[in-house]
Amino acid sequence: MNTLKSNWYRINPITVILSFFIVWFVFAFLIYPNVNTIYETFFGTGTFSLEPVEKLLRSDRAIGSILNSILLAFILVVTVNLVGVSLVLFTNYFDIKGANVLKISYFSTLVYGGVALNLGYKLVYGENGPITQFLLQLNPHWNDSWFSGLFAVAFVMTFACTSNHMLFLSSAMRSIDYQTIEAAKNLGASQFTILTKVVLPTLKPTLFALTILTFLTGLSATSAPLVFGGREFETITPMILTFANSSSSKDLATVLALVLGIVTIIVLTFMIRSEEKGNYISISKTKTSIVKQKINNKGLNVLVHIIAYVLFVIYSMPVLAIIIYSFTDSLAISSGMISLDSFTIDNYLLTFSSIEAIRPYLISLVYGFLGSFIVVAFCLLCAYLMKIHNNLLTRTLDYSLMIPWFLPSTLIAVGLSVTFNTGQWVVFNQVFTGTLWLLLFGYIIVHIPFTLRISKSAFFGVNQEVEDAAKNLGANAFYTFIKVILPIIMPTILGIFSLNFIGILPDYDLTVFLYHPLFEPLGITIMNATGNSASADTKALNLVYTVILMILNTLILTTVYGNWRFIRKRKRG
Amino acid sequence: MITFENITIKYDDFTAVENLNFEVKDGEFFTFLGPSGCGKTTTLRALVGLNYPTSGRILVNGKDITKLPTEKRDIKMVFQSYALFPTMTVFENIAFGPKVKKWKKQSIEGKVHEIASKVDLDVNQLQKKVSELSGGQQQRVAIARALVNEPSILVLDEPLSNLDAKLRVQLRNELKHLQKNVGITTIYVTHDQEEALTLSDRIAVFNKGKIEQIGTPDEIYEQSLSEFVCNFIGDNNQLTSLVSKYPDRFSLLNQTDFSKFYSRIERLKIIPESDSFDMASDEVMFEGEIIDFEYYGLYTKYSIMVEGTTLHAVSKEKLQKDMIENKKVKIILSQNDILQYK
Amino acid sequence: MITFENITIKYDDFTAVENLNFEVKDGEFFTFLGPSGCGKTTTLRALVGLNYPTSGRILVNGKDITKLPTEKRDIKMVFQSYALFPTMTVFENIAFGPKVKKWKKQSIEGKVHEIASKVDLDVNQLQKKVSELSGGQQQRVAIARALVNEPSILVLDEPLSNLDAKLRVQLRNELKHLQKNVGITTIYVTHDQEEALTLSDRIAVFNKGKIEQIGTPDEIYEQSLSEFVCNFIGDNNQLTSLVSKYPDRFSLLNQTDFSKFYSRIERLKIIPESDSFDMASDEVMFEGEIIDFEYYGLYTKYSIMVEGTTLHAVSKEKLQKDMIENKKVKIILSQNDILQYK
Amino acid sequence: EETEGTASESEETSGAGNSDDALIVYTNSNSDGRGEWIVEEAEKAGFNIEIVGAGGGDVTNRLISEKANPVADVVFGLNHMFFEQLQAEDILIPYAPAWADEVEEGINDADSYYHGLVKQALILSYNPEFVKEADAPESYLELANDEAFKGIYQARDDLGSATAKVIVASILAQFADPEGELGISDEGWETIERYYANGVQIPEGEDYFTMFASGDAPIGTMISGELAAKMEQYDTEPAFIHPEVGTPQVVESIAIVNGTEQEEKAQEFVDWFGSSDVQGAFAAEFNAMPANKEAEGQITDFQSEIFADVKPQEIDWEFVTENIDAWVEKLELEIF
Ligand SMILES: Nc1ncnc2c1ncn2[C@@H]1O[C@H](COP(=O)(O)OP(=O)(O)OP(=O)(O)O)[C@@H](O)[C@H]1O
Ligand SMILES: Nc1ncnc2c1ncn2[C@@H]1O[C@H](COP(=O)(O)OP(=O)(O)OP(=O)(O)O)[C@@H](O)[C@H]1O
Ligand SMILES: [Mg+2]
Ligand SMILES: [Mg+2]
Repeated sequence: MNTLKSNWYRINPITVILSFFIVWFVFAFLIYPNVNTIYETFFGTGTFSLEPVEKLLRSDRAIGSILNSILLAFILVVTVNLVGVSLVLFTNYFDIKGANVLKISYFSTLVYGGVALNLGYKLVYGENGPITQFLLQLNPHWNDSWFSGLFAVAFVMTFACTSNHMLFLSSAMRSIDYQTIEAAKNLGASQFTILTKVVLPTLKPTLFALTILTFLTGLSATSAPLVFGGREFETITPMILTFANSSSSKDLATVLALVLGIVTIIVLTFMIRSEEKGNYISISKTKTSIVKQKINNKGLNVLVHIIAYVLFVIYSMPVLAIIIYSFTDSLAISSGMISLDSFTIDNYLLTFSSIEAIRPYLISLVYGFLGSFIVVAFCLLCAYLMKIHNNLLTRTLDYSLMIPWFLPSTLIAVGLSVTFNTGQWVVFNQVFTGTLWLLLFGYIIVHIPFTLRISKSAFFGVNQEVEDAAKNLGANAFYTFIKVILPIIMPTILGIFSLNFIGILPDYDLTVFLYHPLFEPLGITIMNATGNSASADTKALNLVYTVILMILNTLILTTVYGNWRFIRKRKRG
Repeated sequence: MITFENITIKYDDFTAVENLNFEVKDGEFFTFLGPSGCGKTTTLRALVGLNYPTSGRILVNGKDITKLPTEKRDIKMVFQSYALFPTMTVFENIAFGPKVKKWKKQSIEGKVHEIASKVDLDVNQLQKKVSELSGGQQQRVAIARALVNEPSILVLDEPLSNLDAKLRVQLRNELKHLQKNVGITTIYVTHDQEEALTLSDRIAVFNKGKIEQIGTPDEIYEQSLSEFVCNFIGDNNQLTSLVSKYPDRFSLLNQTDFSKFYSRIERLKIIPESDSFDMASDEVMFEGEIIDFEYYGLYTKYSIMVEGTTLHAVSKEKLQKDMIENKKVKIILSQNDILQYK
Repeated sequence: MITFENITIKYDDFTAVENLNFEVKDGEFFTFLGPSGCGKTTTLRALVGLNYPTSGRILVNGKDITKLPTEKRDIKMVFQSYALFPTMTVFENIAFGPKVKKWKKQSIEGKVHEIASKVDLDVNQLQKKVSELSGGQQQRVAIARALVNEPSILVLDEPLSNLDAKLRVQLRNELKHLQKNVGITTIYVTHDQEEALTLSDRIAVFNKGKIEQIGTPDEIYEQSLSEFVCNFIGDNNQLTSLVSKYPDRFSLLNQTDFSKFYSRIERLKIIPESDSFDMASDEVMFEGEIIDFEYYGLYTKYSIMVEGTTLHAVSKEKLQKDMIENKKVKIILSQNDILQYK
Repeated sequence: EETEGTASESEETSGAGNSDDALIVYTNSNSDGRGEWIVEEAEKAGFNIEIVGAGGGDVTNRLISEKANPVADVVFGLNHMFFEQLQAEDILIPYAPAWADEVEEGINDADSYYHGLVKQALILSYNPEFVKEADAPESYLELANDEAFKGIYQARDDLGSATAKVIVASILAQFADPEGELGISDEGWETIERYYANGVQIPEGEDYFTMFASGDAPIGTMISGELAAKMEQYDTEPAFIHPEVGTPQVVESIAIVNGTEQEEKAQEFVDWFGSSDVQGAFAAEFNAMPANKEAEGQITDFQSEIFADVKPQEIDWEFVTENIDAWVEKLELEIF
């Protein structure tokens, strides 16, 4: 049908204009600044030079870090999938007592991440944390800084990176045709066989996508290796950041980033190919929704409950620690000892010492809203074009839009600010550095790849006939899109919208290079209050900001995402 | 032999089926027939072990299986939506049960091919993904997947309801032959009367969680025990108003005990007004005129206005269109063909 | 009037329909009938403007609309899957077209209610989500959504194929009445012969991208022009082997020009072996025995073995089971009822 | 009433100060209420300023990337390494403020591109709770060379930060050798390698003073300006070490950004901010050590005590600035 139709759509002037816009945007903001950086790296001196590459090759540490990053990525692919799948099974598949309570803690990674999350784990597992204290009581010779190195990094990231599993794998799980499970049972299959042969294979496409995401996360891990890795386990991104900050070493940063990019591309291509092979189409016309499975084997049932609750404890402890310690003085925070008079609300008072303190929240909320709105709109548009035209141009577009996945956000930021501090012909000689726009562009760019993947899969789930029906009733393509298709994919879109929103709020790495000096976003405020240049011990403040962000994120998630579901349910009821 | 004893099944407060008692004989093709939501699937699932009765017992050959989990029962089910495993090939789907039972690899292969050829799936199709098959082929896979386990009882939940008419008829025939050849006790669920009538040895008609009648197809059709069964199982003419208008003409009916009267539409004979007809003593005749007709090819269905009531009659003979309009006809009906209800 | 002129439609290299030429008259109920994959939907979508012919022209009342985009055509379509907008209420679904055309709010409301009552949807249902409706109600929404635009042409792509038998018959009747009342030119796609025969003014039988025959239902059924049409439209008895065995008895047939002979199963009369029968000059008689039967309630279908050939016959009268087995019968057939093909 | 007063005041001054366009001031020294204090004081003095805060490296990078289209008018708080870098990138314009002569010798830029405000001494210290006086080291070099200190002193490797860079410079500058790699003798490189190999790194999110106070790494570098607050918070009193070569000092300076559209106003602001009154008040409020000698009167006792014994280390900052990036690169790639 496509070949017949596309001949006609091509003439549609709106499509042509939009296509030009997209091509221009991708070139101007994704390709041009980054290629510019790469060009400078190798041709900066006027002649082609491999000097930065040689420098890196000579460095054992650089090579080691690259290998560590790759190792971490592979480990995480295994562990995160293991834990993520378990979480989804515990909340959506097995009949676990108290699943609703478990769910809340499993979902906690959605509302806090990065530095804050590491802080939480440090409070729990660090030298003064309750776990270490407990281990010391068991065995006085226990090394109190046991929680470091590859193990600690992998441990923390394993539990930190499961939010996408909880969101996207859960919904895939819910769409399994329960009758296939019953059929397998009827054919005599054990619960284990059902799980491994019937249920998990059905989740394969989603698992593939999540695996790619996890791999990328592991590859570009920054804060967890810095906090827990120590000297034994260093990864590549912190090194990139150090070099990116030093004007004479930027070329090294670029080369390292390129290495990351190449590894990413290799893995991505490999995975997309096997994804295509492993794909399947559900044939069920009348699906029945899944019923939670009670585990028959008593011993196993107890074991699974224990695991589920251990995970519950693992997920809850850092959050609880953050909340509790945010109400204590810094002595308690650093020593781990809490007594009754450790409690104080001074930390909170300090954070909101003036009305001015609200301003960064507002600015970040506006950026968050605009940024995620535009990126979602843009990705929807691209995904839509890719759906109706499957040709070389759109496939190239698909790959181009993944560029931000290949580069650390810091480097993207540097590329943007350096490229657009003088008038460039691609943007009609506009200077963006020092304007409000640049940061917005930055937020949009870094969130494109993930948003695009999700939008695409949402689109391809929409029945073509519904679209045809709207057209047949006289609606043009735009009207059809807005009134018919968009509402259908709205739940997914709102999910990704909230995720982006939550991601933008506390961002520092990208923000610090791009923000307008007079409009200080929250990430900068937090860093200023808690970073190196602050003299007072700032852990307490950090905790307070984390708690505030958690509340804010929960609000965003429930108002944007939850509310929509609620409205739909109410309308139906 | 399968025995249902006082089976009641509730979903929370809602009683889906109530106090069922019936038997299915070995080798029988037994059908549950009834409108949507009457509890057919619920009963079936209790037999298969996918849900458990609130009270009562289910016996197979005298053995109580009420609480046996489904995987331990020798009863295999074909699901309404087939419930094929979408991630597996056709072969893997069929071989699923034997693999679970850890049959030898070779004997699995042999058996799968044997069953596949029985349901008319060729070797090529065995290697395909199930999503690449047409609806009818998918159904055959579903049946093969159940049959390969050589169950003593096969259970099918509206296996044809998703198919188009032509395919349905074709598969229905295949199913019947298969059952005849293999001789398995078969329980079949449907809400399609034609399917029930043509396939079954015996039919249980369900209504609102209860069985209204159990019998052979012709018992059910010709001696429907209740008004519900009568209406559900075929096309009828409502004769109540005619009877009450001319009670004398219907002298053979029991008009004291019964107040509702039906006859199957094929029992009505039509003859041109001008023709004369030798009426038997049990027959009644009315005059009417044809007001509409529907052409079915195999037959034509006429609507005849008789004394203010529209009656239907079928005839293999087709009348010319212009001859039909407002054509006066006589209709003749034997009182023995009239079904009477309270 | 709709005119297809030399319409050919290709998907890449594959020719889905080839050189179609036909006309549909104003107010006609015109049906495309044919097996799966024969190009019905493709042709329909070209008429609606959802795809474009590779060559040829489509005219509506003499105006060439071949390249007009669908939103500009006055032809509305009811999709096979209904394709209702799942996020909108029933009212919003029906009001979609008028809203696009920017009708006044009040007149939209009035019109929607009017059409809704015409398809038997009440005010309550208008406020429901489409997912809360039953299959039949959804179908009526789909029809209302198309009708409210007052199109001059309504096009329906297998609108009943997803439904179960009972509902299908009911909706089929509704559809016919609706078309009669509103009088819109209707193009209907189906692969269900019964549906085509009972609904249509004229039928075009498709086969592999070409039209084999166009005609009224009884023309198609009784004077099938090709073997394909003959087989597709109804149940037949293959008489070829009988004819070649006894060429003399079939003296009225043209055995030089034709080599394949069929008759519709309802044309075969069966009488007990002992009965005598006054044969007309065009009739032939054979002896055989009943080997099987299928009970349909409305009629019974018998399989009779005649000289090594299995023939089928239908009869309203049902014989007792024990009377049937191996029962010898005579079968009688008029040579005028035999269809002959090359 | 009070707010009314300040409002009318600022209105009065707005005529002179052309206040619709706020003066944009970049700094890394706005935390702990310093930013608010400066804005308030400046407003009283008739300046409408807008403070933009970020870490020293980030501020520098921003200024460089905004070179073609500068946003900032004034930058202050960075140490001279950053200012040297900015100057080299042509981001500053020279201006000699009225108070230039009041600043200690050798602190201001010779070409008047930047001028000192606040002195910070990076003092090697130990926590007497965990280290006996007799066991205390005498210098960074001793830390590196004596195995006894292995694992108990802090060797900061966050080379993005100014403090870590200055410590590196302080060590390497003692081994300057025009023949050596990157201007440093082999011995120098070996020393710093040992220094990092034996030292304890401070993980991300940890505070150096926490580790100092808890005894995890009870020898480390204190920053004079932060000391008072930290000591109070942790109730820990460090003991200072005064190496023979001296203690590295950094000076936080102020400069005007090249391309500012309000050069005159920027100059007025610099004149005001660096003046002894303001610096004195700032020092009193935030326990800082002003570079302006005239402000000495308002220095807190605490600061004068610290600086009383501190002998500044002689470091050739020009040499350091020229090489620091390359040193960092070498450390990152080959030594860490
Ligand atoms: N899980 C359930 N919880 C509550 N009620 C249920 C559940 N499943 C079925 N029911 C109700 O039980 C009754 C019988 O359902 P059942 O599925 O047995 O009907 P059925 O005869 O198979 O109908 P159909 O022909 O539509 O499949 C229905 O009223 C249905 O609404
Ligand atoms: N998009 C497409 N690309 C290639 N071939 C197609 C496409 N759509 C349909 N075809 C082919 O064109 C032929 C006609 O398809 P069409 O959908 O018109 O059949 P149909 O008569 O409507 O069948 P059905 O009764 O199954 O709906 C089929 O062989 C089909 O495989
Ligand atoms: Mg059912
Ligand atoms: Mg079709």
